[in-house]
Amino acid sequence: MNEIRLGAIFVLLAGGVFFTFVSAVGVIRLPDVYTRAHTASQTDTLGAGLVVAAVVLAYGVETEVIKALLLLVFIFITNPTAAHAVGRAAYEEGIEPWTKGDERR
Amino acid sequence: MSAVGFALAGFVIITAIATAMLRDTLAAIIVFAAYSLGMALFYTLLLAPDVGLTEAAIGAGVTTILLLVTIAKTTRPRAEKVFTAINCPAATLSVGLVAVLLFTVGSIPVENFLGEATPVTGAAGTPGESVTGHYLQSTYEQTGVTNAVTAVLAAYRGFDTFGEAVVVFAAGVAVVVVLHRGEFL
Amino acid sequence: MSGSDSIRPYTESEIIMTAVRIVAPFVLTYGLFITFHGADSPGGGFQGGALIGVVVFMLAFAFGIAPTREWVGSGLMTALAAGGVIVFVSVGLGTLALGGKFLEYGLYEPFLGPDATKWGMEAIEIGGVAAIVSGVIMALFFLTAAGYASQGGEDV
Amino acid sequence: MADHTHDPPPGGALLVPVGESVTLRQTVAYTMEIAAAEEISEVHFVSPVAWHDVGDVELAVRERTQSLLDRVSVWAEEDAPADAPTIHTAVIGAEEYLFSPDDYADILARYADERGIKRIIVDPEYSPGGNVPLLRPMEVALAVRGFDVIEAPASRPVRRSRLTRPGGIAQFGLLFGISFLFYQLLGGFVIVTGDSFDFFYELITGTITAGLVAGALYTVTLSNRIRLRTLGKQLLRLGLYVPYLVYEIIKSNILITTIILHPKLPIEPRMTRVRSAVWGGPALTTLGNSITLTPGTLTVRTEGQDLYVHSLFQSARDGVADGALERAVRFVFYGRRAAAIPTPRERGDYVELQGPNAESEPDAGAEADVESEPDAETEPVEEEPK
Repeated sequence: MNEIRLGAIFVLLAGGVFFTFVSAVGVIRLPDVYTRAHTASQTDTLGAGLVVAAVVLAYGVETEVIKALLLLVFIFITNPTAAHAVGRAAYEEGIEPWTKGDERR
Repeated sequence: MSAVGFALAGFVIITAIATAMLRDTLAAIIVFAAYSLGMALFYTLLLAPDVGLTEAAIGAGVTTILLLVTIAKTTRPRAEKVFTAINCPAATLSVGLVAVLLFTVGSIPVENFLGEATPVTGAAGTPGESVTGHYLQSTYEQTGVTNAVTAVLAAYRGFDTFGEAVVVFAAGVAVVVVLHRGEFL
Repeated sequence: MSGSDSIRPYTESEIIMTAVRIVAPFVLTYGLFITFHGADSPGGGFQGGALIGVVVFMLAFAFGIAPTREWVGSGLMTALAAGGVIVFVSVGLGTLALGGKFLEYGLYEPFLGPDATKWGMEAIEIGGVAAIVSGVIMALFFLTAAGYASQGGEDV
Repeated sequence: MADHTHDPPPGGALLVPVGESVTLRQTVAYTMEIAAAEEISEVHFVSPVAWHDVGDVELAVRERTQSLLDRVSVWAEEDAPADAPTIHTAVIGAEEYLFSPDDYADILARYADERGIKRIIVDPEYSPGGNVPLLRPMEVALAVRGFDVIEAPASRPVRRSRLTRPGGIAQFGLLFGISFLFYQLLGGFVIVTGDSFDFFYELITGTITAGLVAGALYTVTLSNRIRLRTLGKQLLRLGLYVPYLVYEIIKSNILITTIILHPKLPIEPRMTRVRSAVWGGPALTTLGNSITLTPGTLTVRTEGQDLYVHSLFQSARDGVADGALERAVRFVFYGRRAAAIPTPRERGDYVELQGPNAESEPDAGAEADVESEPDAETEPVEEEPK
């Protein structure tokens, strides 16, 4: 039982790290501010979610679990809002989104 | 220190150098926020969550916002180059100063002229150790408070904290004076 | 941007405003929690005060700096910053008046019971440090955002 | 400090520094109004240009500035009164390195002094150094040099909801309860498990905190339109919605991961506009943030019920056009019957602003016509200068 739990925690943590890493790769590879805002916030959300899930599993039933879940709730509210704020600021500045065939990187 | 600690230390040092060297003020501010976040994690790793919390709230949060508002109100100098040139004498002086401080405050064990290793501050048998131990042992019975950091701040070093709080207040008043405003608005 | 005859109005984002409306009370509660629990867990007046100030920053970014400044009011910031210093000094001088040393909380035991030291520290953390820090942080933000007074620059 | 090398023109003269700005047209109109009212004989539109860009870029900058000035003089002639003042345009600062507000003020002051101009009108949105905000320091610097600086009353209108809304005891009570509960949650419910000191301490500090939070924010956080029954039902349905959202997030996360790690990076980003069938802050925010949370789509701007969604690839766009999330959000906020609704594409509420299917001006992505009509369903808005 304990081994299964440990394995699950490991898998969740690895998944979280993987998605966070992919998001970092995306920020470097994607061409403009809008597409980068996509990956910077979104892949992060799942990464953080998986890590919090690992924390929940590691603690078992305690008040810390409620706090971890609350953390997840706030990430889900604030993370997309931050991405939206970035995209919006770019749009207000009049930055045109990159389209296919545009050489600008 | 663990591998995570070394990685964090490297991150903090790189961001600190980048902050000093970037010519674009906005970029420097953003890197500085990353530096503060790294420092906050570092403090937490070194079991000083109080300091970590302060660093995260003040360093990464408030300072960044205040600096951003400042460049929004004044100028953001444009830069032709990404990095500023290193001022070699100044850099040498800073590194030398840091090295001297590290040895004198006892962060690094060195051999003195008798060939004995000078103890690191806070290590067993040094005065630092006895003070730390004293606080950790007697804080609860003397003050009834379990967080020794708060006890040191508010009780043992209460007068210092008072001075610190007045400095914060004075900083606010100074900004009022500098901006020629008659009131806190 | 071409010189179009009509100007596109600057609309604050509904999403940001609503998110801030939802998150603000939780951040404020957390800031006060940290302030009140500095004695037993990580935290204290500096950290809590900073978080309390940050709530105002959040509102200012979502709803505009000028309306938020009006909503907060200069009186509150002055009261917090100056009042904090007064509270801190009073607690310290109180012990002097009782014949002890500056901030010798133990002397409050006749009034506050056996936990007098703890209550005294709470008083300076909450009434003193947290108030000063939150008041000064808000004031610094609004002052910097408003710029020089000599140009009559009130619009932000 | 203005030493006059020339006599001022008989009717007086105005100097207007110009550059790309949203309120340039209004500033020109205002200047000509002043000129007409006070019978000014000369108006100078001057564009300070910093030659940071060396080499072949310089020519492009010069041409762009010249065409801007041409446009300005055309506008000025449109607005000119019968006895028109002479209009001069000039590019200045070409040979200098302009950096600080003082540099800009210096060259403007030199230009003005050479022609005996005493009054300067500035455009409130004008920022000489591109995205470098210099205006206020520059105004101060000019005023210090003894000029009469007027800020044109042109401003970009700002529409925003009020910070506070009317609220009563119900809002206060609800927020008090939420805050108190959250406070105890943070404390790990020591109020229940701890000793008597803990009980009193948590009770007292919790009450103070909740009182402060509710007192400070009850008009900010909650509107007077809340009804507890509706709110409870909505929260319950939100509980059903979250697993669905998480499923969607995981699904599209895997998709976007393959795309990011794909060597060819097969993306086709495009801006789209969806007129969503939800209204009010919370519902719109839930929808907008759900769209952002689902990788591949990013809510960039909201205008009333219009959501400007930037999407990374076609299947993400189809998801928005088919309105699955919209339907789910309608279910959360208005109940099951409201969920049955045609998709945005069927309603004709889905528009691609870029790409082959682009609706209007193909290259106008960022500056597409986004004129807003005041919307009946949005929050009360107020007009105020930025």
